[in-house]
Amino acid sequence: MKLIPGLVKGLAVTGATVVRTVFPKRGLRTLIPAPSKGADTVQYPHVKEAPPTRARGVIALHEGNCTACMLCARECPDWCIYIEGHKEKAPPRRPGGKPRLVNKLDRFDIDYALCMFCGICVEVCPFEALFWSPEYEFSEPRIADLLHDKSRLSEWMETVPDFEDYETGSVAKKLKVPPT
Amino acid sequence: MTATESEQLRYIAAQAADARVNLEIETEGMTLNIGPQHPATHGTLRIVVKLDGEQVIEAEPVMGYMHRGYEKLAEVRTYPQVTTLVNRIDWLGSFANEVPFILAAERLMEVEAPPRAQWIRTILFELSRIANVTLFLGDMAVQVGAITPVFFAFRDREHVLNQIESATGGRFHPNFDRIGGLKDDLPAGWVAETRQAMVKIRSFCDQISELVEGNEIFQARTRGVGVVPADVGLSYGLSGPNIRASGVDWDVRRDSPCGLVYDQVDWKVWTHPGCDSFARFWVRLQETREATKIVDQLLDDIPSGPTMAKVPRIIKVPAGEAYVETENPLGVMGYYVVSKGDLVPFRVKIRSASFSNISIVPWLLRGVYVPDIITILGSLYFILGDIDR
Amino acid sequence: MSDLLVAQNVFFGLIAVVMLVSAVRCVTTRNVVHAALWLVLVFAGSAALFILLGSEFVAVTQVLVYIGAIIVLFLFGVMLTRASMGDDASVASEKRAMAALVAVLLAAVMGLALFDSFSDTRLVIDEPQRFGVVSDAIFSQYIVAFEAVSVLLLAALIGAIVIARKD
Amino acid sequence: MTAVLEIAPFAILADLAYWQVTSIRAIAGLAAVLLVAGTLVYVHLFKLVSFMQSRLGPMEAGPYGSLQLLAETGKFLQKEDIIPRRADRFVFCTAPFVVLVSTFLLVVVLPAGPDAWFISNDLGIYLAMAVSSVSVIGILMAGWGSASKYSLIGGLRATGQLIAYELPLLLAVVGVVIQAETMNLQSIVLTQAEGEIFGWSGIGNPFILTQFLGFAIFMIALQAELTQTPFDMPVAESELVTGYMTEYSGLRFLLFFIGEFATAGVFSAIAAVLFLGGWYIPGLDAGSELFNVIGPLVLVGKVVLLSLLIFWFRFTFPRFREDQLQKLAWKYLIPLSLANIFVTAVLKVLW
Repeated sequence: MKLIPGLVKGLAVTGATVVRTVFPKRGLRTLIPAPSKGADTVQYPHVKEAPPTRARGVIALHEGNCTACMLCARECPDWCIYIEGHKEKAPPRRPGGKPRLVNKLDRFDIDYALCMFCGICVEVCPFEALFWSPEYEFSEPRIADLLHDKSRLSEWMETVPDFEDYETGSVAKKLKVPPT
Repeated sequence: MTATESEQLRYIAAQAADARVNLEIETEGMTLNIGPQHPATHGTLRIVVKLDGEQVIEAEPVMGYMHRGYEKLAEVRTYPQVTTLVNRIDWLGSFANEVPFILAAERLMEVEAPPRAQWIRTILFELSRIANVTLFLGDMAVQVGAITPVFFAFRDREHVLNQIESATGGRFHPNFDRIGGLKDDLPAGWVAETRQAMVKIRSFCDQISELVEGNEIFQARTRGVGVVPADVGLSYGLSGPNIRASGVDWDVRRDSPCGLVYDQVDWKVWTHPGCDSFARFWVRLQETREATKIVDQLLDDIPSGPTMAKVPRIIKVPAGEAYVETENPLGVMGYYVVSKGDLVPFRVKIRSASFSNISIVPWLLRGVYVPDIITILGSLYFILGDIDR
Repeated sequence: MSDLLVAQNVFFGLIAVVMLVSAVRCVTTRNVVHAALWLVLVFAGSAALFILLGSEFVAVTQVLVYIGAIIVLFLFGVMLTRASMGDDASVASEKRAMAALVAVLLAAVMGLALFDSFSDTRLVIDEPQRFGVVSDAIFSQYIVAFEAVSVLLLAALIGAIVIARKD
Repeated sequence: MTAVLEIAPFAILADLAYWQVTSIRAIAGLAAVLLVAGTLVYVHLFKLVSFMQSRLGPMEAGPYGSLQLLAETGKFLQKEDIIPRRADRFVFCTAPFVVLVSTFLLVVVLPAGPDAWFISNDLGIYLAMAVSSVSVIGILMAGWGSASKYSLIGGLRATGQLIAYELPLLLAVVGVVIQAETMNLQSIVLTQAEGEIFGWSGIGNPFILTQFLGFAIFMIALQAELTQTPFDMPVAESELVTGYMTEYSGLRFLLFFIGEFATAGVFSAIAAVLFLGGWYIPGLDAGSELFNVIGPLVLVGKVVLLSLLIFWFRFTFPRFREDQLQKLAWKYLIPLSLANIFVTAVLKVLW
């Protein structure tokens, strides 16, 4: 036979949670009820969550780096990236050189209604044109609006954070985010 | 199997002895559909039970409402793409789904991840176990009627999910494992934060054990309900905590730790001789505690070095076949990968734990009462994605 | 006083109509559950009549025992054994004559008994009957009958258990 | 103070016609049921439970979410009133009203002050117990009329449970009745107010002290009568999907919802009257006119306190299985309450 019945212990747990939630303060102000501070939840639209830097929120496009090589579109498991481009003559790199042919991006759409946020496109991009931004508030009332076009994707670039430092013992190289 | 049958008869007799409805009175049987839309089925599992009063005569799980054809999909996806897919099989412990597939592919390619990657893999593996099983601890309480524990479970699971997210970038679907290592290294400060999260999880376990495990009503509801004798469980292919709760000391993590570093830490496999729903709850509670210990020990000495072995940029897996299984949160999960040397696997067979775990449901539900159906389903703990794949 | 009497008569009329209609519906409906529910109205009506007679205790007991327990057991039994929704043709089709005969006999016996004892008595209801009076009557004047009924109920209870438990 | 009250509404009340008094009483009864139910929903269901689970509960509607209940009501009123095709329409539609009527009739016996009562006669607690048993019929009607197996099982379980727990509820009250020598709730309050403990009349004699066993049994049986959690097998969300209420939506679900909380409030009030001294608070003269004003508030305070217990249990414990709760009622509660009656009666005669 146990000393304290489990039922009473259970009541104590929930009771203690009430007290901790309503009176979270310590010290002199213990008796001032402040549930908004004591609760573990946050009032979402008023208080925003700060996702970690690596969070895969939305994909940002650094348009200048994109060469329309189609690698991302091909590797995407659900084919939600649409790219169109054309070749264009660009002025030579050095004065007096030959004019170059560069790939110019006409269309770069990501359909977030299809995207499953796996990050393969960002990973396979050989030219550092795609980045993850932790921004997560881009829900839309109409599903068609989830198709982000080139300009919208470029706007996300501003929200891309710098890559964070690595934990001790790592030998990985810290990448750089190009300035927008 | 005769042992199975006799065990079952004995079990039914024990269940029915005290309150069996008089069989001479003609009663109409009733067929009750539990699911596909039902709070106890965690999704779209359907169980057709034939009832005599409140007693189950026959129960048949109907699966496939959520079948997404992963095995077939995997045949037309490259290896990195498959990693994304299999994430979504057991969505609560999703990192753990990637690992056996990656290990099988690594075995075929004959590469081995560097020690640091193995270490981090194991940590994340255990974190996803915690993320999965904490929810079970709350959910089981909800199944038997207590509402509060599940809020605690969601509250404290958040700490673990935050850690998974800040390391992998994905909260639910990390997609962090790569053939030959990991996608990235850990961010700075992650180790210390994870340690704090483990402290929170331990205090959550204490809370649950006071609020639920020690509760007399909970014990009355779960003890002696859904008894799975060890031989029956094994013959039905139960694995993981479900079979350990029947007293079988079998844990793939300890017995064949391929690619993960469980042999480097000091931990214990918990078993319970009870065989009933309470034992399954108890084993999972202990395993959550044990997982926090494993994580803590692993965090202590992560070796330094690279997280990625040398692998070609375009992955072509040489022809061959490999089967790797790991001890996932829900039980033993295995991938049988057959490659013909292509970019895509020729065939992937997924042995998911829940599918085998609920195969015992018809056997187990015969002769129990309606409320016990829910207790048993809750204690077996399945994830629909893991059943239907 | 006369105002009260008029009100009493009006309400008696209302209650009586409700009771009659429900009683008729109770035996004519083809749905067993509906029959039981009509019976609830009949019992409620008789409870109301008892209140008009000033015997609150009997009225409340009527509600507690008949509506709260007996009808509930009826419904319970009906639902446990046959959960057929909607009308059931087999209800109230056989043995109609027998039932009518029993009903007429019962009505005759009860009517006779009532007329015999109350034919020219005028009930004067000044105030509600107090509980004390009822209990005093039960435990002094009618003690033998009360105990006899108790023993009878106990016997019925034991009998029911014996029938129910075959093992 | 009393002079002020003489000219306050109470003096006017005396000159009103019968129908006026009756309508005032009807409105007061509605207010008593609905306001208390609303208070309980807000204080306990929205806030206390949220705090138990370390969250905040509704915060958006009104200051601190206080108008949430109105928003919810509006939502329920707008919802489509779905009636299953094979349901027994009449039975299905009337069932919530039967449950609600039982609740509203309960409130009439409650005294809220020396002169603030609806009816005050010998029926008292006996009437309350009788009327409360009517709700069972409503629940059975809901369960059977919905043409759903979950509802049917829920209805049957509810009935079995309510029958089983009505007995200990009644028997627990008998102890109080023996001690107070009356079934009139007003007199029970006065007995407690004027009673004394071994010659000390400081706090009167709330029956919770002498009838603690009765109080405990009453609260447990009450929990079961209200089908709150340790005993909520009939409405078990995780298995029967709220049992007999499965098929209800919109207004009719709202009625069940109100019924649930109103009954919790009214029954807590009955418990407060029986065991905690009702509208009386120690230190004041029970005959004082003041109690006509603060009496209802005191009673509501006690109701909130007692229902706090109910909801604390509800949101902490898992539920019993059907056979276990029947066992609890028949094997433990009923013998215990009979023993309680026996001991009370013996002591009453000896004293």
